[in-house]
Amino acid sequence: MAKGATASRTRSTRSRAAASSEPEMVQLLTPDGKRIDSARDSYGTEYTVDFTDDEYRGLYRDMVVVRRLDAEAEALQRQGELGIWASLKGQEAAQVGSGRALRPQDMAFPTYREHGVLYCRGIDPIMPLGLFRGVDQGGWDPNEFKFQMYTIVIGAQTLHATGYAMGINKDGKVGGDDGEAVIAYFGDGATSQGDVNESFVWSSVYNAPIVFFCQNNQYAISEPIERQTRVPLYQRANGFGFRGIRVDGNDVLASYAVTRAALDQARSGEGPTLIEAYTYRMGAHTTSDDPTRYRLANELEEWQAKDPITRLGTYLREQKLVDEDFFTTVDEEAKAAAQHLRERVLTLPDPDPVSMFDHVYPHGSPEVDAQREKFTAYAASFEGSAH
Amino acid sequence: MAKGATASRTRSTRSRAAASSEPEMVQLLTPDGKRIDSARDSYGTEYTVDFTDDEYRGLYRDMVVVRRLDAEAEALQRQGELGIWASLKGQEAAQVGSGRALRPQDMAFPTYREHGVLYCRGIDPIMPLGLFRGVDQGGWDPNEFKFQMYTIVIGAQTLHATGYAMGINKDGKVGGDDGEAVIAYFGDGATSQGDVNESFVWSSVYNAPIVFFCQNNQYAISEPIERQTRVPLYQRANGFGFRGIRVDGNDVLASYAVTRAALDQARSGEGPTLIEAYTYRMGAHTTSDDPTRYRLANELEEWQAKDPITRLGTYLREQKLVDEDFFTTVDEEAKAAAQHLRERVLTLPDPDPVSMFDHVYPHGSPEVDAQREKFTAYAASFEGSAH
Amino acid sequence: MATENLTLGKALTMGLRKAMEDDPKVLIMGEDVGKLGGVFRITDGLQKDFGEERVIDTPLAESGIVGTAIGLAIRGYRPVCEIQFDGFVYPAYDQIVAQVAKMHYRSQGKVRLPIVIRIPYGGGIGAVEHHSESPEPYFIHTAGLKVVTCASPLDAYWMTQQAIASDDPIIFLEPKRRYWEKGDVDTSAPASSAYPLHASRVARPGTDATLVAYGPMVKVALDAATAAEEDGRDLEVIDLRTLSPLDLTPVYESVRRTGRCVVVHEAPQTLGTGAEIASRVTEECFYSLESPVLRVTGFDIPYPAARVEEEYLPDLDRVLDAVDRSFGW
Amino acid sequence: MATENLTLGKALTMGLRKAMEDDPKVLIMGEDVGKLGGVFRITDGLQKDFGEERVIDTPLAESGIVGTAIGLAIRGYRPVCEIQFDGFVYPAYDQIVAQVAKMHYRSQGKVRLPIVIRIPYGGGIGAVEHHSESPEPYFIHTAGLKVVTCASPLDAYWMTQQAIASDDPIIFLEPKRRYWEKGDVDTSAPASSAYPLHASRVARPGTDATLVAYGPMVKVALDAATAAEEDGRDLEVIDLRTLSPLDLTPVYESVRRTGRCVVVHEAPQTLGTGAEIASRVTEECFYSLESPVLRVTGFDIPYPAARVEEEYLPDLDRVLDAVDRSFGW
Ligand SMILES: Cc1ncc(C[n+]2csc(CCOP(=O)(O)OP(=O)(O)O)c2C)c(N)n1
Ligand SMILES: Cc1ncc(C[n+]2csc(CCOP(=O)(O)OP(=O)(O)O)c2C)c(N)n1
Ligand SMILES: [Mg+2]
Ligand SMILES: [Mg+2]
Repeated sequence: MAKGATASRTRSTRSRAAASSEPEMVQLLTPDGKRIDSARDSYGTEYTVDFTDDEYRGLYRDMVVVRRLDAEAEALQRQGELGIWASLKGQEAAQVGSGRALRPQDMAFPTYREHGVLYCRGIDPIMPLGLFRGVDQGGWDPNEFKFQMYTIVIGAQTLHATGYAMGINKDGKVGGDDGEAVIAYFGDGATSQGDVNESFVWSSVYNAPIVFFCQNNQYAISEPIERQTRVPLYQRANGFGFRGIRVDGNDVLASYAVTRAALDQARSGEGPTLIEAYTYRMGAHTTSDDPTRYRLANELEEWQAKDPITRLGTYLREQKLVDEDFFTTVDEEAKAAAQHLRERVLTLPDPDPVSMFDHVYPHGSPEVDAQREKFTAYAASFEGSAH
Repeated sequence: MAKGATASRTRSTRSRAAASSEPEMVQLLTPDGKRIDSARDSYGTEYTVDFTDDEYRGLYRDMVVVRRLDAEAEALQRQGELGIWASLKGQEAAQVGSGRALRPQDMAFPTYREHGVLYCRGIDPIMPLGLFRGVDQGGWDPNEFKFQMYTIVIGAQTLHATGYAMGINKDGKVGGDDGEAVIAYFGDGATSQGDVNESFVWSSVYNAPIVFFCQNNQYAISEPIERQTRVPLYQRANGFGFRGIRVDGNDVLASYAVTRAALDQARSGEGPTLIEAYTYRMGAHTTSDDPTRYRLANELEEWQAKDPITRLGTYLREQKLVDEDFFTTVDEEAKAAAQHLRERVLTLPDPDPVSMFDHVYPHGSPEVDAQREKFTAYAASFEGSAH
Repeated sequence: MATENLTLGKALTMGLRKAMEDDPKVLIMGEDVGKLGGVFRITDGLQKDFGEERVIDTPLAESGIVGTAIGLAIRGYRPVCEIQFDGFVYPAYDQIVAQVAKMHYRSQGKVRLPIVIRIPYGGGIGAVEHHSESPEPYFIHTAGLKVVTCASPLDAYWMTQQAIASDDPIIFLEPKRRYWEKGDVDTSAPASSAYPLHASRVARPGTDATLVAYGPMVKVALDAATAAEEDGRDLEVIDLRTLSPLDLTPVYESVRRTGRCVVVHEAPQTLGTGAEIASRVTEECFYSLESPVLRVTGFDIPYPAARVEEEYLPDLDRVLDAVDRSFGW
Repeated sequence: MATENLTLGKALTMGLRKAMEDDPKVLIMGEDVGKLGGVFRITDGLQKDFGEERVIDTPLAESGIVGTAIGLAIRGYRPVCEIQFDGFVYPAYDQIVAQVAKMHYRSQGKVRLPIVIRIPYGGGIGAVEHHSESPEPYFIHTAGLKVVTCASPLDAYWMTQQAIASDDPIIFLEPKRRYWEKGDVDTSAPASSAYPLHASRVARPGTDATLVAYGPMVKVALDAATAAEEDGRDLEVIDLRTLSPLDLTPVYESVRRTGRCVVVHEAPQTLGTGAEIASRVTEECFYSLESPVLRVTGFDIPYPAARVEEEYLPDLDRVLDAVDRSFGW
């Protein structure tokens, strides 16, 4: 999908949006499935996509599969197979759009909700379930897949991403199409954390090749966005000296185009960009959450009308890029993937307790070794007993 | 000096300064002592001052005294009477201007360098010397003088200031001239700390009556401002949803006017402002520092031409607000104050060692009491001995 | 008389409510403490009844929560901060150990910060990483902070109110795995009837060995004592309640009688709370000890994946094993 | 043969320089480490010789320093972070204890973070608040971190290089009051000749009692041992060097001979390093101890004003007093 998007920079005649008025949002596909040829951000950069039919269908397939896997994980949690699950429902376009915009050499730093990006990186979707089941903290190799570990401590990964991007500069790996870039994911709530703001300072000062991808899903657990900011989040970037852009996060085409352009600017030495993907968390924060306590049903309905999958489906249908069989096939594919996931989760083995002493240090530690030994002896003392 | 400044808001025809061009700076007195009638910030607010002759002379006197006291403290450090000293030299206008702009009911949260503001708050200038001599951590009553303790941990006080300002809102003490406001001081380096950025988030979200007064003295110890930001610091505020203004920090009139206006906006419920006082640290970071390692002499010379005291002196002289005797008198006053300071520093008693166990907890602690008792007995065992 | 059978969580809620009724300066602040009532519902209903000015949903940043609480305290308020989970207290570490802990000392008593920082802590709930930690040793080591923890609904109810009424800055640790366990609380009793905040308590008298525990481990220790009866051993269990200052007088008194002592906690062993207790008990009871003070604790590893946490956490068997070792020394 | 008489500070500089020469992936980062060479000049000259890409003046934020070091380490670099003073490490606390310490464990060994965090620590230099602290207990308690400290120029030179060469994340504590003290270092000796990083060492053999110290207190302990000779007491002094993992085997061996043990450190007593040492020594040497392990430490108060720090810090007299108490038990 390498040639999918083009972005050209021309000074816009439109002036920069004032802080108080409703900000502009880059959009290439309206909620009712209409294509917008191209859109500009407030810096005058113009975005469009130029996908093949197959690519359009691929994006649709990705989103459907990702949503279906997510639903399966949620069901598995309800059935006691997972301890907890953080659903991405509603954020498929932001995640698939940005995830597919990454080039193979790019590195991603996710939160705990980036199952869609993980999928785009080619990681087996069973992987994150280990964390939520409680058998490990996520089993993929972060460097092999260029997708780092999930980070639960809000905002911490943005500094790691920044450091990694500084390393790209040091390695001379910016400039040209084979330059490398980094994408750091975080939520609207995370923008209040010191770490996230420090990562803005660092990235700006060192001109790091990084894209900050903030999924503003309107909530941090129960807290609406007004608890984190009184101006649109994308504007935060300007004060730190780099570009901030709001994109329709329920529009997979715009999410792709803006992310691709920002990554390419980063890899060519033009420094960081903050992308605010304006979207909505359709489900609960996690399966432990009860959103009825803090939001009204009609809000969800409003956003359902902007559903990222439906709108691409409408477009495909109206453009006659697909026939009805296509939807059936995709749904079946998704269902099969979900079924496959379910089967494997049930057989995920519990870790051997003694393995909890492994990997505390690369070079080991006599203290840990001694505790492991005692534990083993102690455990052995129960063997054969009723314990 | 309550009626000293007026600020009126009218939409400026000038458009907001672009991030890349050299920003505008509010100035009412040029480096060569010329008055500018009024100046506008990029929001269109117009600033001027309307001081009586006495008030002009008072500001001059403040700055001279403050600089002289500072020099005395530095000398005392060289002579071994203080452990260290952080000089404010060069920042007198920013500190006296903002310090005098505070109304009696306003609360200040300083760093370790706000000796000029401390002076304006009516605190005995001997007070901070206790901290630098090592006999206490600063002896004034922070609530009595509405000037909190010096804070050495960079940025920490900005959150305290924000919380205090939230409390003003809760107490219903905003609105009208008797409303209260808060001023938080910090340096250019501090803007990189997470805490400072979190204080921006909080202040904005809760519309706290606070003025962030950043003295950009161009350095954080040895690091020039480019290590903290690639755009002017005052622009940081916009991204958090409040006003940011750069003022000539070597111009006591503009520093006064802008601070007074921002405080009054805060107290009347218009929320926070970030003021970047553009100034220069003429001396070393502290007496432990050696600036010759990291900056060139000609830079200092450049800034000496913008000296805050000289320019006000020129103005007073040219406006015939004073005769030459005035300068002699002020110098003598300052010298006497310095002499008085010196005498008292020399007699500052060392604390009684056993007092180190006091005030650990408001309600005390049996553990500390036990250690105090043991210590007292132990110390007594040496009495009369050579120890 | 209004004795109710309450969960520990509910008792905390009622204690907070009572404190807010008693003093209009008391504020609740933290992430999701408002409409949601906190992820554990401990502040449930408080915003509805006391308003958004007193029950404050804050931006998502722990340093900001504690840092602004300091300013509010300087302004005369009594903030009660909620840290959502143990593992998320570290971003606030500077504000807690370098600011909250020191302000009274630095100001020579001129500035008081009556702040309570509530932290649900400990494991055993099958959670993902960062949600099961026991950070108390970090705070116990920090001079200027007081640290308490409750093990029963009754203590939850009273200690909450006492901590909020105290002018000392207090880290209030809530044993989250016990939130749903029940006990009787007489909510009509006068405050004067409550056991003192900074005092430990004999939870079960015994003669043969002394078990020292706190928070979530008190139940484990009590269960172990019950099980030990079968072996003919009569164990004394002491619930510490206050971790800073430690109130070890009842422990010394006990160990002088029993000659044996086992300390139980979830935090890792190295410089865990047990290290201090063992050191002091050994110094105070040197000639009474029949065997060294033994520690049953979390291991010196990061908190492991939930599916093995039962093996990580001290349980009845590990406590009894230590008691056996103590007797076999 | 290139034996030089170096200050501890200079030995650190030379150790860092050597590490940078040996491995182009080694980076230095922190506040003022460039042109200024750090406020203690430990990185003096390094930026000049290795350039701004390898010796990085960072923005002023400790969480940022450690957080970006993590990313650089993931990228294959070996960052050496300087925290300017002990009291300024707390803003980086989350990145250190929740990120650096756990990454290898969480990733089941897939992610290594060969990061060294240098912290000048301890008192005795007449500084203002936050400049004289001993935060090591916080890090020793944290599983996943290793913690070392040097007491001599020789150790400063080698331990720096060993720590940087290690793939473990290491907190490297520099006894700032000893920066100006001198000792011989043979900088031409092969790395293989260096004493191992994670091993304690008998600094002075003796027979009557065991003094355990580290970092700035080793000199105090050695001076006390010299002074004790006058009283006819022959004290053994052990320099711990490694605080996590602790290497207490030489301590056990010593205490089994002497029967008496005194631990000395500057950090406050409660849950200070001495608590762990006392607990382990008591458990390991129970029947050899003639008296309990005694602790000579900072008090359980915030670090006091400089003019009384001499009374706060353990000194020769307080150590000898403890030795007396040990003998008089
Ligand atoms: C430092 C920290 N504090 C608190 C939490 C608890 N917590 C987990 S998710 C969350 C809300 C995050 O909101 P946002 O950044 O908007 O991301 P979203 O969950 O909406 O994707 C909170 C408060 C945490 N994980 N880390
Ligand atoms: C958290 C923290 N880190 C480091 C330091 C050491 N330090 C003291 S002053 C200073 C530079 C501050 O620069 P700036 O904010 O510009 O204020 P200035 O000293 O120039 O007035 C540094 C790094 C500190 N005091 N606190
Ligand atoms: Mg969100
Ligand atoms: Mg500065």
